[in-house]
Amino acid sequence: MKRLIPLWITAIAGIVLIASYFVPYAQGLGELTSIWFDILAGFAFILGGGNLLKVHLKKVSDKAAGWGYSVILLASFLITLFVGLGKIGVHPSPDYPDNSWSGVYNEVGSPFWWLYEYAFKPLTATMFAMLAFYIASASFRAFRAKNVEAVLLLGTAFIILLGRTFAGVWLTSWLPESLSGLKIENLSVYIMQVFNTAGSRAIIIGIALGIASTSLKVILGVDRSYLGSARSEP
Amino acid sequence: MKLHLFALSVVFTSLGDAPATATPAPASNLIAQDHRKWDDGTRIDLAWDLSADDETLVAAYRISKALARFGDFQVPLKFELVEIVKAGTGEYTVADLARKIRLENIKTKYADIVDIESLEATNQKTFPVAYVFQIVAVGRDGATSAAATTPPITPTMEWFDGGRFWFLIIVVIFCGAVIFFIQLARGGRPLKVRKIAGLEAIDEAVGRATEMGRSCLYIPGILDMNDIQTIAGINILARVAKTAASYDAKLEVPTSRSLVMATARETVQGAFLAAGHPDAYRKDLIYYVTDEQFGYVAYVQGMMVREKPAACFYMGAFFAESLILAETGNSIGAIQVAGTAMPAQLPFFVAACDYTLIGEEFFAASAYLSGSAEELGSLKGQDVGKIIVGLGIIIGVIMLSAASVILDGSPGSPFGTALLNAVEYLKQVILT
Amino acid sequence: MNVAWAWTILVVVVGASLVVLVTRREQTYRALKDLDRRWIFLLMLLAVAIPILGELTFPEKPTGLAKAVFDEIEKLEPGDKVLMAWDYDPASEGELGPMATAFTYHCCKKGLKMYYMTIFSPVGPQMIEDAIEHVIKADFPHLEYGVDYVNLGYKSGYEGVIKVIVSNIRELYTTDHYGKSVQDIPMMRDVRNIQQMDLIINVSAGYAGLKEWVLFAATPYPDLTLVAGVTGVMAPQQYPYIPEQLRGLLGAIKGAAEYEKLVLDKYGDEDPDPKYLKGKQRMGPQLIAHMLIIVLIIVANFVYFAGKRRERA
Amino acid sequence: MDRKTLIWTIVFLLAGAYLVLRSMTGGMARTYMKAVDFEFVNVAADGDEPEWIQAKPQVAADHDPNELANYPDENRQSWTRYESAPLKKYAKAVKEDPNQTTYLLSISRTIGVWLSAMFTLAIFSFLYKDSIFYKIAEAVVVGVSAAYWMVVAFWSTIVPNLIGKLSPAIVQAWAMPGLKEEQNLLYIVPLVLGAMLLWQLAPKGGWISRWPLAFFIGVFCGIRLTGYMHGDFLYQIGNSIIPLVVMVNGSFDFWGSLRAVLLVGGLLVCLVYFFFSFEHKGIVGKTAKVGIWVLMITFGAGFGYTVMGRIALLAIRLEFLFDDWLWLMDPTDKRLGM
Repeated sequence: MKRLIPLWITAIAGIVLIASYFVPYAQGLGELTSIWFDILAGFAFILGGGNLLKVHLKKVSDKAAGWGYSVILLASFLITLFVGLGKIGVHPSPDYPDNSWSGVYNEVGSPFWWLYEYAFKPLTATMFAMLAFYIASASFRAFRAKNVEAVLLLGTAFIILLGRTFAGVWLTSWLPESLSGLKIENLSVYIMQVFNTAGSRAIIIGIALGIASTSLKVILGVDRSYLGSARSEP
Repeated sequence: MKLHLFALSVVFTSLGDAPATATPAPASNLIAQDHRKWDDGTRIDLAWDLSADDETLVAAYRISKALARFGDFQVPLKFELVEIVKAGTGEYTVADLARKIRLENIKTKYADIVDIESLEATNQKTFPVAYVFQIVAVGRDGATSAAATTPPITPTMEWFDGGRFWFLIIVVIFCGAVIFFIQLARGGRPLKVRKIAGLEAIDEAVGRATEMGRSCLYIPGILDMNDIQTIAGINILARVAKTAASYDAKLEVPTSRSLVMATARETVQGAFLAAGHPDAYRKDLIYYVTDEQFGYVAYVQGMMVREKPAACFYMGAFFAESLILAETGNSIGAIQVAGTAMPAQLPFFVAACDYTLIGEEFFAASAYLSGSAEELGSLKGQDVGKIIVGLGIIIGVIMLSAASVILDGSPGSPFGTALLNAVEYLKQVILT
Repeated sequence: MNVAWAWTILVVVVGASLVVLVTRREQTYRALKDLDRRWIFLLMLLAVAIPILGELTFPEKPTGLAKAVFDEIEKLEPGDKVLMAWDYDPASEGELGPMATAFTYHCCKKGLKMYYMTIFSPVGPQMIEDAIEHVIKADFPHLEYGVDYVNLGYKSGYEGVIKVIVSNIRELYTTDHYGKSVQDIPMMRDVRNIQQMDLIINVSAGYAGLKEWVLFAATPYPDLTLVAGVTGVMAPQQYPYIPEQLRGLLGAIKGAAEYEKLVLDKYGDEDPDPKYLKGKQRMGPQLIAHMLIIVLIIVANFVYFAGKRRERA
Repeated sequence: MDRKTLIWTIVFLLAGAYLVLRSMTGGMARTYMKAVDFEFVNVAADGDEPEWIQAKPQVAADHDPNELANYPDENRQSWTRYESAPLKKYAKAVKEDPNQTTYLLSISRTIGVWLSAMFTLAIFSFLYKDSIFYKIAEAVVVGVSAAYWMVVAFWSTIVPNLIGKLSPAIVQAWAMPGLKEEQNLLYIVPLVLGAMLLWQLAPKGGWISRWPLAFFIGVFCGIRLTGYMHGDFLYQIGNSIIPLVVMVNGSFDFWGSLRAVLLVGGLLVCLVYFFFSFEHKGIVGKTAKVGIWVLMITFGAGFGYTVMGRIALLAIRLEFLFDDWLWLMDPTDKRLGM
């Protein structure tokens, strides 16, 4: 029973959505199902926060290694949550000046906005900026022209790297107009439009077929791995 | 078709300038009927006989629509422009119409033209909508003819969207193929799948790690169990674990999700059992690190530098961390085998690893190893999909190329035109 | 221009001498073979920092796809409706911010009605606010909220959101980002679904983003036109959709710089505000860093092959 | 103290002294804001529904400021909002009137700029070595982002789309007075499913959360099956049907034709590589080999574009450090030009 009902739910939800693609009468039903899905996706964010809270509270109470960082994490989590859900420091919307809850949660100048602007934004952006360094060291340590395939990869990468900056324009600016097709900036465009399009198209077709067949198996209840492994079932 | 600018400017100049000299004759026999093809009830087809002056005076036809009724309640007609079409055009499909309108929308938009109270009195929440359409011939100098108007009409919704008929057929063929092959495999018929070259590299890598007396590292991606790439990664883990068990090599699996850890433990334990070394299985080598992407990578990176595993396997869904992992692995001189269906990360694995399972190949490897009827069957079904693509492209391209050569040699050749029409049908009707 | 030449020569000379040294001198070979990667980090830092401080810039020559994006917007008439799907976050702002700014500027100049929304991340509304604050309110103060532009904010559900709004926007978007009922927003009154949009402009950093807009909006409703700006990581995978499902594409900061130039050439002032030149400005460090990467790969390969030769010998 | 530690200590001390000096002399990180006063007057008679008329910053159209000034204080609502303002405007305002109060130095935002600079450096410190600074920054970003997502999901989806549908009256009275929706009790379903999903946090009854998970996955699969088959499969066949013989104005276009042949041929050989029913031997093997080459070129292009993207991400962080924090680039704030 515990397994059967989820299988039916999956099957019905999937079939409704597929049907709504082909049958106009089912479109309204498809919309409603999708909206429920969107709301549930909102709950997933709450679940994510809850899980984080649970894991780190446990870490703190167990005094596990690095529990001090968990305290910092919990503090920043709870402060952000408090100022955000409480709309602390948010002024009313000009349309409803007597309702202090009517303002928007991320109003400029509010503590929630401040946390975004001066903590969230620099931290996430810098995390990703580190990739520029890693890509440099990867270039130095990992890209070896050991066979034909690697030579093709690196050669293409060079053309793109040069062709998508002004360096490419200089390097081949001496080529006459009749050979303009060989200018690096034009070569990079051809590579993108011909080889990259062909290769990417083959990859996305393959992945689309994989996704479609997996979806089909899930809807039909053939593939149940998302329900957890069979042995963990009580 | 979009002639807005041109035709509007014609209309506007006529308003400002001297009175028009020649008024074109109106279009006649304007007919409105529900869209010919099956649709979702948002289209009406219009057809009309061209104005008598179509070839001389008329520049364009202006098509307008107006609401005529909410249910049984008449509404004063207020026409709004739908489109302006070139002279010589005798039909048009008006799209994006409504069949019903909600009372509250009538209240906000049409309160000035209809008596809301009497609508409310019916206790209906929605009202069927009827439209009238009007067509006016616009002369070259801007003069407009008398209008031709249709009686009120409501679009109807069919039970099936005809525009997607061919798509449905292709979906059915593909899904049918997948189900067919799964049943075939379940019935015990062996399905042949080609050898996947990367799989030998796995055995080799484990073997070398054993020789060197160092460990193997296995990363099943950073997504949770609900991602098919993680599942494929776990299937391949089973094989790696089996090889490691038979060679008596140490296998370490740090994971980024607790659920993945639980599944990986079961899988590895099973593999050690199957290889006949259940006692060699060590639970604590398969552990959860953190969900946070960079935190996880930072940990794995540090661990790799300290322990220097001789073989690294990256099998699953990866994002920006792919290059950090591959680069670190390279710097410690490990043999690396990767597999992922993340197109953006493939370059890094391909360049830095000794062997990479690319995209679909990764799933194929997983199916090949798991040997399960479902996976092998769906792989075969996917091959059917690829045959459809290949045949479709080859036939279409040959026909189109032939048509363009024939029509270039002898313009208007009936065979060439027929070919061209066939390709157009293929592209515009079947493949959209 | 001369600065850039000097740079290129410097980088090439250093690279070439390293290559020579590697093959000739055992000591250099050893040093490079076991080079601490923090030295490479430092090189990267300098390659980006110095051009920024020196405000190094280069001329831009727009290519086909950027022109295609520009032309699609040019085709529209004042008052046409444009859906601005701002699917990015601060992490990708370095690449996509300049595009978003240029798109907004272009649409304001054209007098288009702008409908902002986001499905990528809960941080998306903040990106929309940036466009509104820094472009619309700063340079087009006559545009009125609710009449010329509206911020519909974020909805969770990824492609599930697109799936709903292609046929019915009202059921999901009951209010705008600020909690105002859409029924009270003049420009939302006639909008039943996004099929009524004359163009969709998507600025996308990943999932959910451009791929979802292509698959769930532009494909099932071929009348919808879609143009987009995406990060460098995503760009190559979007080419199969061009031009049928996707009319134009700006890839990475180069795409942004090209489009910026097209917009400024037609609509820019004599001395455009620096915020409209961010793409061009970031192409300076880009060039030097690309050269660095190329030199690193070449030097590393020489080290690798020198090592192989030594092994054999 | 060994030599390395000594060098680092000196570097840090020097950098610190430099920063202190620069910030004391007013040369960096300062952030300004503009005060905007809001005032609303209730012009309705006592006991009637309140009718609020804006008095500040602008008086609402068809209202006389003098008339509004007559109302007593209890009929008023007023507050001040602080908008971001560039240094340029502040400098101009101070020059015109040294006693002005519209443009102000924002202490909290200046501290914010310092804090973001510290966070930026803390993350970058990881490039040198994992350290306590990086770990703290990491803890903060995980905590803040998880809470941020929760808050946005709550205010943008749960309140208007769920509570607003189940009980519009509550939402109107509370956070969204402008909401105009009718009650729809069908939305109990997502409420129940949502509650079941949150059950995962409970120690027992893990099976309960499988129902919403099953719904979630079913919808995903339903949407994706048709979506991917249509856009990434069917359309890609149509997109690939192009003439191999390209004629331009009646003459044969060699380069155009070559491009078409390479595009279609490249796609077909890649598909052969991804075909699993045949062994890669003989002609199939050779074709698959060419397929790999095409894929390698694709990956090379992907690598080039990825490099390009990552560098821009670094550029914006350095711009922040040099410009917003250190004011090394143009202290007149021309660059930001907001």
